[in-house]
Amino acid sequence: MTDINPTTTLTAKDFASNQEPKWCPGCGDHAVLQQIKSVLPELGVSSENIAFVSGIGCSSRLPYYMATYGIHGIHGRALPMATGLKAARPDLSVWVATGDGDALSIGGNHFIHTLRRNPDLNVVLFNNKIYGLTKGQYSPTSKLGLRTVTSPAGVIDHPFNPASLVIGAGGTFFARAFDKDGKFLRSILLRAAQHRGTSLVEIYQNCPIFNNAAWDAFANADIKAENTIYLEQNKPLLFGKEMKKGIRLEGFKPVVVDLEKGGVSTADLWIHDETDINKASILARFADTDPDSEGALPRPIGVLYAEDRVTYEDALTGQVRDARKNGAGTLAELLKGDNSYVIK
Amino acid sequence: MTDINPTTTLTAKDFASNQEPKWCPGCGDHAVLQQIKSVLPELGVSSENIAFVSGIGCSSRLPYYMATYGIHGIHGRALPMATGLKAARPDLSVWVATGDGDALSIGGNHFIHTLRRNPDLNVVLFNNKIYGLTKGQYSPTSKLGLRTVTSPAGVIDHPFNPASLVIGAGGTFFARAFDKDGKFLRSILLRAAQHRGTSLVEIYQNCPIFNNAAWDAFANADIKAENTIYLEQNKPLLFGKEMKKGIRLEGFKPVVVDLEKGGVSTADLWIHDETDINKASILARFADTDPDSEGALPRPIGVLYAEDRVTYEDALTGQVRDARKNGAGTLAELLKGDNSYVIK
Amino acid sequence: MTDSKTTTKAVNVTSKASVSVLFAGDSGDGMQLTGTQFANTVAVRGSELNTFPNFPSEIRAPAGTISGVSGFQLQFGSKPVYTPGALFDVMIAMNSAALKANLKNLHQGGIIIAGTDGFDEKKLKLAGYPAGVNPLEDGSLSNYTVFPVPVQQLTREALKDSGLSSREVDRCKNMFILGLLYWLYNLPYEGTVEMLKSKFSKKPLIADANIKAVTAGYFFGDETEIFANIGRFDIPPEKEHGTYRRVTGNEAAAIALAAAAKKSGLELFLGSYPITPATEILQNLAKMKKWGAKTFQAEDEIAGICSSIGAAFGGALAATNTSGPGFALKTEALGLAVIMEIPLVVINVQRGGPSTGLPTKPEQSDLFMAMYGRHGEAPLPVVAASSPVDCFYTTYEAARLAVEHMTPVICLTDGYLALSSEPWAVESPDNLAEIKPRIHAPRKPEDPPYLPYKRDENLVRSWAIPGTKGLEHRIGGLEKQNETGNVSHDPDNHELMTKLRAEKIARIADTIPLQTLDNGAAKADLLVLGWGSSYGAIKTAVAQAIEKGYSVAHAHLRYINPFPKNLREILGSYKQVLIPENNNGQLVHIIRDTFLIEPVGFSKVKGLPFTEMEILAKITDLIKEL
Amino acid sequence: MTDSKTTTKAVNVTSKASVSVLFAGDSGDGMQLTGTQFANTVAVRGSELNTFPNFPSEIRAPAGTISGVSGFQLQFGSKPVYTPGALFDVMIAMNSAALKANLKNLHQGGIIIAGTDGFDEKKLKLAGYPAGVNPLEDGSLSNYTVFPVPVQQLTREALKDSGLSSREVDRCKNMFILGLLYWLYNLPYEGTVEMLKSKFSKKPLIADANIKAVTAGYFFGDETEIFANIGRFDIPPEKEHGTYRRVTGNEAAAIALAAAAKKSGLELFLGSYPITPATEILQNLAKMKKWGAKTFQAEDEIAGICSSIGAAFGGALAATNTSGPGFALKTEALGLAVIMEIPLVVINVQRGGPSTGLPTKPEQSDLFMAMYGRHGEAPLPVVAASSPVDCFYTTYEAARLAVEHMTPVICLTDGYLALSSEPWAVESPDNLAEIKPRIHAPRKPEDPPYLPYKRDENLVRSWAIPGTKGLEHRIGGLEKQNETGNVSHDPDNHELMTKLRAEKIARIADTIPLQTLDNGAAKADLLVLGWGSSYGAIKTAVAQAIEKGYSVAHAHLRYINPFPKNLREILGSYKQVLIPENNNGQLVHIIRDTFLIEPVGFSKVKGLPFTEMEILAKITDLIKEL
Ligand SMILES: Cc1ncc(C[n+]2csc(CCOP(=O)(O)OP(=O)(O)O)c2C)c(N)n1
Ligand SMILES: Cc1ncc(C[n+]2csc(CCOP(=O)(O)OP(=O)(O)O)c2C)c(N)n1
Ligand code: SF4
Ligand code: SF4
Ligand SMILES: [Mg+2]
Ligand SMILES: [Mg+2]
Repeated sequence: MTDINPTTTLTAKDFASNQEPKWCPGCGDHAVLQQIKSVLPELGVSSENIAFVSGIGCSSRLPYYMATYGIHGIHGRALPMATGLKAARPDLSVWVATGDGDALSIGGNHFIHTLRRNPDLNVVLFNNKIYGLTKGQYSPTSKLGLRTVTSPAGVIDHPFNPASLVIGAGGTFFARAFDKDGKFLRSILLRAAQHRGTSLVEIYQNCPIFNNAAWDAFANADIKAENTIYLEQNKPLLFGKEMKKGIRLEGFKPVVVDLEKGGVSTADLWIHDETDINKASILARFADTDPDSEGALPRPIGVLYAEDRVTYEDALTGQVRDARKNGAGTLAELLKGDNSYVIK
Repeated sequence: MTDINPTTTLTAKDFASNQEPKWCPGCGDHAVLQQIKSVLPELGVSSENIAFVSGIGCSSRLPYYMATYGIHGIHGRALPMATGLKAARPDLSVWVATGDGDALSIGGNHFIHTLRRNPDLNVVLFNNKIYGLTKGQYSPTSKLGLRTVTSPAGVIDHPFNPASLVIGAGGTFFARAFDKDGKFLRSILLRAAQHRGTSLVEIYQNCPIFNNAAWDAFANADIKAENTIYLEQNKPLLFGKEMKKGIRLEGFKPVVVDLEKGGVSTADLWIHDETDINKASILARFADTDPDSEGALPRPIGVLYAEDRVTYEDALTGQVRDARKNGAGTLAELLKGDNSYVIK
Repeated sequence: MTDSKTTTKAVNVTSKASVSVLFAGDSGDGMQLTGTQFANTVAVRGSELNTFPNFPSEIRAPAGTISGVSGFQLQFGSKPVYTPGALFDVMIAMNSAALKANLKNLHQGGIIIAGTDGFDEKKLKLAGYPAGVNPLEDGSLSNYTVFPVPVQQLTREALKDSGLSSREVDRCKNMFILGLLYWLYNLPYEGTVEMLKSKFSKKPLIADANIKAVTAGYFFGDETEIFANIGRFDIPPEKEHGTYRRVTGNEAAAIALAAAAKKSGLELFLGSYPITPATEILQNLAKMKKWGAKTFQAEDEIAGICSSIGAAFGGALAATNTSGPGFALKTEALGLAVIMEIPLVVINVQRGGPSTGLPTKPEQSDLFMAMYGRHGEAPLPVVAASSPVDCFYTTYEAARLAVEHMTPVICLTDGYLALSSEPWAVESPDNLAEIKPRIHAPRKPEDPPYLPYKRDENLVRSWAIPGTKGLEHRIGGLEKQNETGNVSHDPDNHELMTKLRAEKIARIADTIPLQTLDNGAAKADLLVLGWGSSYGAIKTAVAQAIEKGYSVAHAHLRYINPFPKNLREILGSYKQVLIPENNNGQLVHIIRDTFLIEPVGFSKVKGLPFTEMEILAKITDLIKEL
Repeated sequence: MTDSKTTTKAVNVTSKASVSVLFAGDSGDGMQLTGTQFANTVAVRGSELNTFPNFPSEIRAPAGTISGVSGFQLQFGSKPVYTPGALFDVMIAMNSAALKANLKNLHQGGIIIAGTDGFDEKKLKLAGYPAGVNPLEDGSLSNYTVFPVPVQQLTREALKDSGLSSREVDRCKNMFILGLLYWLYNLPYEGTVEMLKSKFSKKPLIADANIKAVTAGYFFGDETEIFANIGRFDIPPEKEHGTYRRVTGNEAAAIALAAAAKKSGLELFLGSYPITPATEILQNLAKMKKWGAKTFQAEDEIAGICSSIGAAFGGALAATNTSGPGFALKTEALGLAVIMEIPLVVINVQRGGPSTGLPTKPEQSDLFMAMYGRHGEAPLPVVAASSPVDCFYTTYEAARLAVEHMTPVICLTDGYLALSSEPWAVESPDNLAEIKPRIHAPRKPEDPPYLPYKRDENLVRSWAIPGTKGLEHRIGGLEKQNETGNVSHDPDNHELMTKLRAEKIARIADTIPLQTLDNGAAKADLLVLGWGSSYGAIKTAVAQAIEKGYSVAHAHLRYINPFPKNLREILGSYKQVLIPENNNGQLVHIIRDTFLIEPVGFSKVKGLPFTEMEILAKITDLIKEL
């Protein structure tokens, strides 16, 4: 994140471009855009020092709606573009908007490599489990069996678990939120912006047109409390409408326990520690279970993992600085080289 | 794996092509090739029903040395070629030879997608932590700080942990062995061949020319016992020359314990269970520690993870079968379609 | 219920040879369904037909605005029609944005049927009319025949007892209009009634309401006086008897691949990644599992083509389909297919470029890339389809060339062909060309070693399919020794192989048909040489020009690489050659290079196909200059 | 220690204008080091020079075999030399495979210095000689002057007290030969002694042994009688005084990028992925951090170019380098750079294709791909370097064009230029052309809105660099509205933008230098038109042809797109145009298309550069036919 400049007092409006968002009515992207615009003023970075980079997809249209610098790139390539931009210009605050197709299908290689290199990017992954822009083909996060225009007999490709993939690839930050999470989403975006390194925020985004209600099992008001768990650092894993359910580890296996049934207390519960990669790995796997399946685990929302590690651009700039510790090279030196010789 | 045909009695020689391997003397690839040729007869599949597919790299030359069908493809693309081949021809035994650059750098996207889709491929990943064929540039598994021709001031890219990546991507089989592990390597290759699904075998392979001794901390006879742990299903994690050291989990943290010091017994130790993804996730992370670092963990060798899951080609063939349950479509039906009309 | 024959009033019915109609409205107005129904009705009745849907480019453009207008164009007639009609005879404008966006393409004097509720103050403003301006009222449409119809009000009246919500009722507006059009063109509405019954079989109220709306529209035509002046029209169907189906270009291409697999005895494998406007080929084949088609939605276009290369090595008829950006990504692997000399069909459904460009608009600007877009010397056959139905024949031919000549083949179509439709006389399996794979027989131990790069008289190597005893071989992207296929760095061998690969493609000219003339005399003043989707516009324009007495002919290329052997001779038989292209003149460059002649290029790079008028005007200009 | 001037015997020293030498041996024989040392010595002495290493293509080909032969070619002379010498005057053959592999390129009567220990029975067999055949003994070399030297034995003798293992001793053989060559060409060995001292400063025993071997070789020349007949040679150095460095093409290209960044005041960013033979550009720039160069070894070529696009958007001088297969992968992103109109230098170091092809061998077969290998209408400038030193000037020019014309530029070199070296008179910073980025000044709130696609008289848009107040803008791959850069699907706008992009590139012809003749008269019988690395061979051949009295001229293209404005006129001034290319005639096609003329193509597709003899022979043939 770029250093905060506390003198500016900007509002969400200052970050809105003059282009009208062209997403469908009811699309989750609208709400996310709103939160992004609303969190930027808090960073104290003025619009000319911010860049939004994206690939192709409905979600990748986001840069057009920001009054910042921006690249609406090509499909899957937002991350290398953002990495190049950040490496060349570490002073900028660089954000990436991408979709489950853009980031995880065609862009999967850049995704894992960016995560391990850890440039300071804020990556907002709009996961609607579908290809929206191309009208409804399944994506690498679509659930098994989903019937779409390209899977008329049902999806047979085992989907990615984005959290596991991020942690497996060596990422330093993974958080999850819903498109409609409002202030909570905003707080997660702020955490992501503050994290130095590649922050990956997976947003459960609804596409009412091609994959409506894909997240309803978690997002619907009546069941949300039972099927999600909002993580808080150093707090036990508690959830449920009454916050009377918790997660305990039995051996290596996390299980749901009922605090109202005797024999278990909060003290037995898993304490969330976002810095513990082993915990995070198991937490990530919660998403492998479906809400209504046997042994279902609630979906963790919030920051699953955060690790402090040098950013790519800091390491790179450091090497340049070291090379110049006795002064930068001049053009004349460059042209002359180390092995010149004189003919008299 | 293709069904075993017990009547053939082949030997390693039957699988050797007439091309002389052109790897450098002392290259670990020679030993791996030997074990591959030696394990094939055990499968009872004759050479015309086997295909080796590879990308580009020293290691990717392997298909030329096999008397089977083979594709020496393009850089990074062995896995999609193998997937297409297996999808079209589920009856073949399909193997992939690939390097850390081929599979994890340019081929990274195909790597993670193949793993989640789980076609029945046997993937041998030659990890020498360097680009051999192009003469010594660092790879995505090169260690931080390594000085190579493209990293004269040291590598700044945090390396991949291939085991974590495989598990994070949804792979169903991960095993590790050394190039010089001889019979043990052979047994691992056999396990991989028997696993139905994408079997990923990471081989710690020495490149004496461009990254010599990269694995010596684990491979050298005198320290190997202290720095590696050979996994056995349902057995405690024991290692060391005298097998007197073990791994115990403290909270979520694996630590080395000395069985000779009081207070710990084998019963306290982590019992290896290759079917437990949470255990496997933590086990995979052992490779994040260096042998001589604080809290170093021994490097797990053997099968870290194995999961039973339907293969891609079985699911695909199943859908075709279902579609044909009332008979296959004829060409005439195809040409006529569902919406034809008659003009009289 | 009364049927559509029982009209009561005696209205004048004028016979016409062909009519072009545009259904235009907001994205939500159901124009695609309406147009499709109308098309089905005229098709089944035996008319000739050509349709084209015109979607908004934006994901979801704001309702009521120009960019939100969705259209469905069609032309139908007694005699063959080759385009969906460049200028419309009739335009249905469900709202003011639809009118504004399309008025320029209405014939002078053409008919406008305007849904008046789409012209209220709010909608006029969304469409960008200045405050107070209503084109239906200000006389600005005096050159047209305007019929304002309060569609919404009439639909609501007709459905007042339907028991549906007012939103549901309003969604039936399109059926009212459809009914009215049936009346106007003297067409039966029964087919649509049947469709509605089956489509809404689980929602009988909705079915009923829609059916009521259709009939209400129909009988409104009967009862209203507003059409009294023009009366009704009839376009007598003259199609030969037979069985037909209506196909889009993308449907036809998918069927062709499956058919080629059947005919050749191979299994079909398609490795693909979704991209507009090519995705429907994948979607259609995904539904053809009954015919054994295996489709693989890959992680990207590279995996798409590479999986197909793997499948082709395994003995499948392998294909991949894409559009510009994806085609670019496939170029490296295409080079591998070239040097491996394996069969592979690559369908590029071209769209507006460069880069993401105009993703929903057609263009012909990937010809250069198809011809030259590989590193190294990597020639391959390029064919191009000229109509929706021709997407079948050209794709089928691409598959034949691929399999019989052991080479990747690029088949060019575009976003216009992809979505256009026309009737297709159902083919008999026997009429399809044979496809004979060069599969090598098993080898016995005592036989001489298998030589994967030994060639036949057409320089084609054999196909050794895994599983075949004794043919085990390893091939890849490195240069190969002649015949053995072993890796070779020998300088002379490389030159030999480079020439052999080129000559193999060149010799395909010996086996493909000679170029024919589509129209006109074998010697004349002007030849219009076309390729791809401009076929319909050129064909129509040249026919008109000949009618006017101009000395013009038309040849349309299916084979671009290699060219038919007689093309030089044909080109030499005209004083001038005109090449219309939806690009900056790519075929022009290839023709100049190949034949050292100076054809006249005619470029249109607007994301829109040529119209027959544009071509005719250009022909007229040129003829005058000659 | 005696120095190389104190030779004792009075041997005849013949003066020669130039000599070409091949050092050839097994991969393990240290021929690259030997050749490089020899080259340094002659260069520093003031000779003209051209070198080329000839590595085995295989990773590690088996020792002693033909495919394991490693060579280092060089030509040096008093007057400029433009090639490493097509036929050698002298060949050092450390073993029989080296002899067998290279004999065809030795001048009739040329000198062979053969290390006899490389000709024992085992080595002869590995080299593929029939049992019992030894070319040194069977008279088959009677057309050459053969000097069998027991190098191993002599080295062992010289080093018997060195204290080294016999393996270590044998590894000094190459220094013995080097010393002998110094003697033969009357060259000082002191430079090599210095180099050995510093190279082995931590291994004094090794240093000593190598130094002893050099001097032993030198004095062996003095003492042996075998050279009595031919004596020694001297190639008097005549280079103008000044400061020089020796550079390969890849070094020169890397320096050019860093220099262009310095000169333009921009920061250099290179996004790259290793690939033979382009990797050294990345490697060299990775060492230039002192000059602020940032290099990024990406996960693949796509990430390489995309990171550069990001950096260019951020205001860096951004570049990417690659070879064929990687170039193919970059095509989609190149289209994005075209439509974004941002500066980007793409260096393609061409190698043998198609596909993986002949990865270590040069070829010129990516010209088509550079010109036409993008989907959609996506023209961009293409320049090509003609010599190792010209890799500096052409790459620098590519950077200038990119920055000043806001466009990606493709700079073509090849594997031959990449690894060849020649002396380069160290440039003064002031001599380099100015590079003026079109950076837009900050905008005040009251200023009119920033228009990213507003163009200057050359149709170049401005560069708005993030961090600049008031210029925030978003651009990408979709078609843009003229001037504003907002997304636009308007048909006319698309045509306008397509034409503007094309015209912008075409207008570069107004600002680049006119084509000049390299040699020959402005009107003559034959023009040899070249591009790329054939420069040296053509230059040499044309000079020879002119000397023979042929009416020939030579023009060499740096600018292939757009062509210099006077090219048509030049081409028209000759009866015939000959275009030699290491491909199947790609420039020939472009020239035919552009100028409608029929040049004679001369193809060589062997993974080897042209020789001057080949060109001369072709010229001679053509001249005779005229
Ligand atoms: C190279 C390339 N391949 C394919 C496409 C077509 N395409 C555009 S967006 C997209 C998928 C978008 O899915 P996602 O990233 O999930 O975004 P969403 O629309 O769902 O927000 C595809 C396949 C393209 N534009 N470029
Ligand atoms: C598209 C493409 N990019 C780059 C290369 C150059 N290249 C060939 S092999 C290789 C890396 C090989 O590394 P690895 O896979 O680890 O194999 P190893 O040689 O170490 O066994 C590279 C970069 C290529 N052949 N093709
Ligand atoms: S298609 Fe789906 S993801 Fe795209 S804008 Fe519409 S609702 Fe949103
Ligand atoms: S370079 Fe390294 S990896 Fe390649 S063959 Fe030689 S030793 Fe093996
Ligand atoms: Mg999506
Ligand atoms: Mg490697």
